[in-house]
Amino acid sequence: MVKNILIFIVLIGFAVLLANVFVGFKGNSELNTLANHYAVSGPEEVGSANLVTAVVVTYRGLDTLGEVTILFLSAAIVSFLLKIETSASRKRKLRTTSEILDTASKILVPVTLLFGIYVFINGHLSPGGGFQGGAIIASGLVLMLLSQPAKEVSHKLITIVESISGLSFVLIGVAGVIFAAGFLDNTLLSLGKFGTIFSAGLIPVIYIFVGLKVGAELSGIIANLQENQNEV
Amino acid sequence: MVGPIYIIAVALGTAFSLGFFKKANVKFSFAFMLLAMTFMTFISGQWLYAFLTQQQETIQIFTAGFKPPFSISLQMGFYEAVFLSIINIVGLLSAIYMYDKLKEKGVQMMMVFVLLFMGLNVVVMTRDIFNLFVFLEIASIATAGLIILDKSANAISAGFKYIIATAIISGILLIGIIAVYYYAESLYINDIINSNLSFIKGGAVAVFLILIAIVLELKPFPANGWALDVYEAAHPGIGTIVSAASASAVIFVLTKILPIVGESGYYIIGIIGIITFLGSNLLGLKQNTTNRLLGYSSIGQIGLLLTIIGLTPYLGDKTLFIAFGVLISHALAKAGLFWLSGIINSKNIKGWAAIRRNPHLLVLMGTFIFALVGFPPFPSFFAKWELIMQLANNDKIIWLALILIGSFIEGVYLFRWFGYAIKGENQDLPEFKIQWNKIIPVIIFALGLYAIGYYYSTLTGSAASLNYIPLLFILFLYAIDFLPVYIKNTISIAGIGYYLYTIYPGLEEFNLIFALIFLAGGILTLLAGYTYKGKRQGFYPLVMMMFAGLLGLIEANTTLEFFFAWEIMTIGSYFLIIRGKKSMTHALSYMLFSVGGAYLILAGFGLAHIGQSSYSLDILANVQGYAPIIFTLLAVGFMTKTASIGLHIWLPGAHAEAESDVSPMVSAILLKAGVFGLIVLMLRMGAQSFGSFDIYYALAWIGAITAIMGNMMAAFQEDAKRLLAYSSVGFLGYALFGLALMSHLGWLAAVSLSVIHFMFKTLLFLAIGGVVMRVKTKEMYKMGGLIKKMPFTFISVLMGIIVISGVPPLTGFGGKWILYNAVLDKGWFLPAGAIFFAGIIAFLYCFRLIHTIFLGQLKDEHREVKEAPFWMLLPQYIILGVIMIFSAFPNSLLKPIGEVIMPYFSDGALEWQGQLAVSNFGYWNGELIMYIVGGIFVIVFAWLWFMNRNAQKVKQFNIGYSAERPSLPETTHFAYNFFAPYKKALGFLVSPIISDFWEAVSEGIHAIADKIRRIYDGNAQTYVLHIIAFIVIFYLIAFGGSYGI
Amino acid sequence: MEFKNIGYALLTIFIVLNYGLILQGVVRKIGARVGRRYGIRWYQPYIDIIKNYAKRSTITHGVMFYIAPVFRLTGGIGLLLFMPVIFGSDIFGNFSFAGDLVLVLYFQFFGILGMALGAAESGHPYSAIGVSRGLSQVTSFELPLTLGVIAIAMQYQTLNITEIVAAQQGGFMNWTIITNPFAAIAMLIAFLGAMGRSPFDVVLAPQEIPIGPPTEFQSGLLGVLQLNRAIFPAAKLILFMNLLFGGATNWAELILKTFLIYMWPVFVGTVFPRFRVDQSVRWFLTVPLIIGIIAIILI
Amino acid sequence: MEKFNLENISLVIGILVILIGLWGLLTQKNLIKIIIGFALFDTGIHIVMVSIGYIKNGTAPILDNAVDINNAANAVVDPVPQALVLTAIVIGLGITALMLTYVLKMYQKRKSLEINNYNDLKW
Repeated sequence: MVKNILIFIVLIGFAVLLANVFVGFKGNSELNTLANHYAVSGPEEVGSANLVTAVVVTYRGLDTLGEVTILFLSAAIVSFLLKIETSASRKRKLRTTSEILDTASKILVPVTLLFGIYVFINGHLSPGGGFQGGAIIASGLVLMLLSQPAKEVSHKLITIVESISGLSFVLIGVAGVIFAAGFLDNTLLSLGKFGTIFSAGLIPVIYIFVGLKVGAELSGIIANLQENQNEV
Repeated sequence: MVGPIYIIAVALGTAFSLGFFKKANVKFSFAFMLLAMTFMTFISGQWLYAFLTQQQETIQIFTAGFKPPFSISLQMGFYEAVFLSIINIVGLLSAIYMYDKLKEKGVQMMMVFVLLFMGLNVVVMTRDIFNLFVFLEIASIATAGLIILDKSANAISAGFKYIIATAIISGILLIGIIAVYYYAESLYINDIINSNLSFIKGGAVAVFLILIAIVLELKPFPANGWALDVYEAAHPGIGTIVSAASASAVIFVLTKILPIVGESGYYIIGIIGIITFLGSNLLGLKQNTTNRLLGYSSIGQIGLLLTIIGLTPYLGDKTLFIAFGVLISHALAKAGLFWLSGIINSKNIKGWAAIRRNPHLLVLMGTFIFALVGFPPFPSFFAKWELIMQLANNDKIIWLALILIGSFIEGVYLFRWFGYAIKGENQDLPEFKIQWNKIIPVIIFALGLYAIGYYYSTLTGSAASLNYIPLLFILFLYAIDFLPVYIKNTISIAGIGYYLYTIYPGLEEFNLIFALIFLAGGILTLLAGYTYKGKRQGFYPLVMMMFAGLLGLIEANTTLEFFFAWEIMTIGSYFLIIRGKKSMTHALSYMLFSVGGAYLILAGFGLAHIGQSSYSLDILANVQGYAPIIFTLLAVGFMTKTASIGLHIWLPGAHAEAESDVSPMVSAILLKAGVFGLIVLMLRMGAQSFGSFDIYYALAWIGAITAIMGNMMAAFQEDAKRLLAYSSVGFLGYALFGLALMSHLGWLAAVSLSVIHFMFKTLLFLAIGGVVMRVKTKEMYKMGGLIKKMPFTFISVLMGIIVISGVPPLTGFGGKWILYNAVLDKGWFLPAGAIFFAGIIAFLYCFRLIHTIFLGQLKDEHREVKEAPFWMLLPQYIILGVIMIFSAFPNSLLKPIGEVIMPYFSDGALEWQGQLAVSNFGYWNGELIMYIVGGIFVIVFAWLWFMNRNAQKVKQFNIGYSAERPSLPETTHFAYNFFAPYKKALGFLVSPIISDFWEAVSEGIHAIADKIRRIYDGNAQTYVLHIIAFIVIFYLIAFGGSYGI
Repeated sequence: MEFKNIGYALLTIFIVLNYGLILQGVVRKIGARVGRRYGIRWYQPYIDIIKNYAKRSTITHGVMFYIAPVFRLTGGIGLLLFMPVIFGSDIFGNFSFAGDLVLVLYFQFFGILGMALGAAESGHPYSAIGVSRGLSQVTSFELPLTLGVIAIAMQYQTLNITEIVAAQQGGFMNWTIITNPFAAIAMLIAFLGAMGRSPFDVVLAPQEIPIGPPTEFQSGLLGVLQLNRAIFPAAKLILFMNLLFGGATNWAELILKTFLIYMWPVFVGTVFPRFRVDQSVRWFLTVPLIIGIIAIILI
Repeated sequence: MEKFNLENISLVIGILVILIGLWGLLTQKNLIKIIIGFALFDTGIHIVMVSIGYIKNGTAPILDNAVDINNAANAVVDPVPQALVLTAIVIGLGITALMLTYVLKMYQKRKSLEINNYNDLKW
């Protein structure tokens, strides 16, 4: 109890601090210089209709690379930690699935996967992108695993997809250094016609790899967690 | 040149491609990873080289083809190159070190490993604050992954705590970043700096959040429980990475964002730093778990670094030199120690006794420990020196004191640990085997420390004249350590002799006197070394190190050289002392008093340097303020070596437990270093007082009390070498008293007593050492009647004690006579009375020494005892000859000393008429007294011989005993508790108040440490609470109500 | 220094030796008479010495044992010869030109130390016990003595005994005992210890430990010691006479003054019973020490 | 009614979510609940981030039919915080996944989700 009071006091202090951080926040009535540049010059420099995508994939491409890396790291650590050493003798008590779930998943899983792909391919045009698409793909996997708990997911496939897409991302970045103005420069491909699918230079390409990679990584994590479930 | 961006590309590429090899050959994967690490190291090294040699300009790397602030940019400048090189080298060597572990655990961990270093690299290079956040997260997550390398329950729960804590910290960083983005309208660090957020309402707090988050990444005390658990639970290789590489990177980040914060940031950083430094080291005191201890030490060192960064406004352009010196020493040494810990594989520091199975490992460990504590020749030494000088120059006395206190505490536990390693007794020591991949990184870092230390010394302008020749000689001796004793002994003697020969013409005044004591004394004591057989591994480099230090004192012209030499001497003597039997605790207390004393000296030199441009020792003569404090600091510092009362408790054990020929070195020679220091000090600073309180009068009393207590303790000892050790304490009390008189005669007495003490103490320690060697015990009551077995030794001891007791006609009397005259001159009668009282007490132990060992009844088990070896006797008889010359012709000793003192103190000098010395009060003719006493003695002896030439010789046991015969020699030898009645009367004076006092201090501090460390209750929630509370508290400190709600 | 000095020295020794022996005998005689006994003959010490030298069998325990008496007697004679015995006399100034008061003070220990060594080599535990007690006691009375000496040296601004005596000439009002009473009292109390009479005679402890350190000595060796027992106290008496009571300008004055000074320890010894060593150590470090400190403060 | 702007309301809500998350993180004893606390904390930060980038009456920064490309600067909200929040979410996801995995492993080793059972390392 005493501890909780202490925690409360500390949190009050923290609240005061946060309040003071944003004490100068007046809201924005117009874009600041940086955002303005993105909004005004972005379409022409990067060619992406989705400005967030422009920022994520190109202007702040290094962040995105880092982000992918973080997921990659998480996936690697999860798979390391949850690696099943003795697969022969293990027993699992699996939850039974319902008919409805089973049937629905058969329909929904392919649709979900397809939707995921759609989302990351259109990342530069509409809301969404590689991460979102990847997450949707992984959620398809979740659905599948919910309906068929005993299903073994091919880790090898996941790894290969992961590695190839990751490597490609890096190679694209390096290609930017060599053939264009810098790491991850998307003008390596022509910007194309603004607002179409084949536009925004490398962005769709990168987003495809990101999407595949994220999808693979999240799937890997989920698969690993699932395999460990209810292990006796 | 290969662009820095390729570091990222290569690391990521490697990590991603490692997935292909998952099931394939792990060795191949490792080679692949190692190649990547090598390439990263190569890139950073290449840039560093370019910056060092080719005046390379700092470059910016723009990504995505746009300039900042629109895109993320990286920067590669000199400092980036330095830090990247450190980080990548640590990484490369860590990879090599962890070869078998990584191989065993598979490719995933190799990916994590590479990515960790990529993260750290980008963190250093990036100029975008959000990018910084992302890559810090990469590093954190990768670290969390490596923590669970072992998959043990403890490691996983430590990893969990680590994730929670770092996640909260990065959340806070993120809040700060987004707020900064709002206020500064940019994420580019240079833009943010230009927007001067500190002056914007809210902006300052936002910046504070970023700052505090980065600081929290450095694990400040007390919000660092999570990190400590990690250090304890994780593989030692991970400890290395976290402590050396990650910390370096984050420190660099801190310097990168500090300009955003502006001036006020330094203040906060400084306070956090010093709290961390003190707190962490304090808690380290109670640690027995190796890796956790290293963790505390790491955090402490980072705290010191933070302090230094926080003090930037005062340190000015020296900051970099200081900070880098501390950082590189910390990084290399801590990495080395963590690695060693992985080799030794002992969870408890007591188990490190195993390391001495391999002396070379011990050398490595010693290198790291000494580098951490800041001993020469390591960079940390020069850094600490410069730090103290600058702090003093800016009048930051409190900071100076706190830093020294913290360093001292760190020394306590590090040396305790080292003591366990060298001497700890432990029944079942863990076995360990040394693999090439584990030892090579350690060796590289140890060598690196020496190399960088040398480089650092060349950077210090005033240290350019440091004399490295003796150190090279030491290295040479280490290299030929496999040779037998007699060769090494001869080489050592020749080395000292040759050096003395070369410097002799340049020596004058006190330097000459002390050079002779140190070096001629060294040769004499080394002669006894011929007694030893075999290899005597490790002995000669250490001896030479001590002598190199002593020599350095003589040759020093600047305060830095002096301090350098002082520390070298301390290292050498520490090892010599710890070589003895049961010497662990004594060596520790020796080291602690030495380190403490050294810090006082350092502080004194620092204060003396205020307002001075030169580092010459002569600045002491011309200090700008604080004079009495400087004097006191230095005097107390030197008095730790002369073992004055209160600071003496290390001495008896240390001297008594040392080897037979080491005891004279440390007792007869080493203690004179303190006297030399006092002389150097007093000559330059002259009279000092606090208001009307004369410091010298206090010194005189300290000398007098030291003399009484030392002598009385000596009288009550049962252990012969301890008796001699306490006798040294007492004798140096006389010397201190004499110096404090600040008159011609006082100094004459002090200096001549120093010379004489050197001679008879060498004589006695060698003689007693010879006895102990033969009878295998130091307890005097277990000996007795050895006069007939060891007559030559007996004569040595006899002459030695006559000299000590100051009975005419031998030369000891001269000292007493001069002291008397000096006292009458000065008028300090009460302390003088005490000094003479002490002189009389000396009789008690003198007699006891000779009686209980050589006279009385011979024990049955000693019937076959032989005379001491020739090589032990030879130096004794050389000294005896000199003593006889000085006794008969006192002016051969006193006149030159008098002439040396003359320029400084001319009043009351002795007037010499042949051998007749005339003072203001009396006169003394040593030669004549010798003849008269000799004459009377011969006549009386002739008379007795004439009357009793036929005396019948009987055995000692043949005595009349109340008309009966005694039954056993054991019960007939009156020796145990010889001065029982005296002890009954005055024993209360020597009750161990002083050791009790120090013990109480130590216990108290340990108890406090134990209490405080309970805050680390192992619960992740508590740790998070610490973090939040830490932020809130420092928020209040920083903004102190300037913003209310 | 000329050779005739040696002759003069021998003469001094001869006179003092005889004086010491007679003094010894007479004092014992007086003591006995006070105790209503007949006592020894006044020349008994002579007889003892002759008897000891006449003994034919002598045993020795070793070199140190053999030369211990030599040390002892050298100490006694040296002490005597380093002082001016008769003030103003060239003949009996002896070797006082070799050293001053400090030499005399420290030379006392020459004999003590030598004797202690010899006694210890005898291997007799009683000897060792005696030495332990003796040294303990010496250390303690030395402190008031030293303080007194410093006070006197400061009073006269010299350590030269001849000059100290010279300063006291011209009537007893110039004697140190009058001019510097605290120093004199401190020294006189220390003198009690130095003379080793009751209450400070536990060193020799005639009753329990047969004669302390010299236990094992016999025949010629003991004879030498006995010679010293005559010379050494006399020398100490002369020292105190010189320092405190104005010295002596002729032998008669010397004999008178030293006899009277000797009565001081004799008197005290007759009245007070013996102290244990720890008691005497403590006692010397209380009252006499305080007096000595007062003497120093009053300089 | 300046204070009750959309951005201010969401900012305050974000801060409250942060604090609630922290409260849960600090007071709950169940490891899973602690992780939920963290997730709340993280989400709160994301809300704050988005609020910061809001422009009055702005729309999503996607230049499609709804936004005139030449008037984009006046029509859209700040894309930068949105990009940042995307990154932050992914990072948060990675961290949460790791936490859950660690807890799973801890549970497997000790069959307990009580945080007080994992205090072996201390002092």
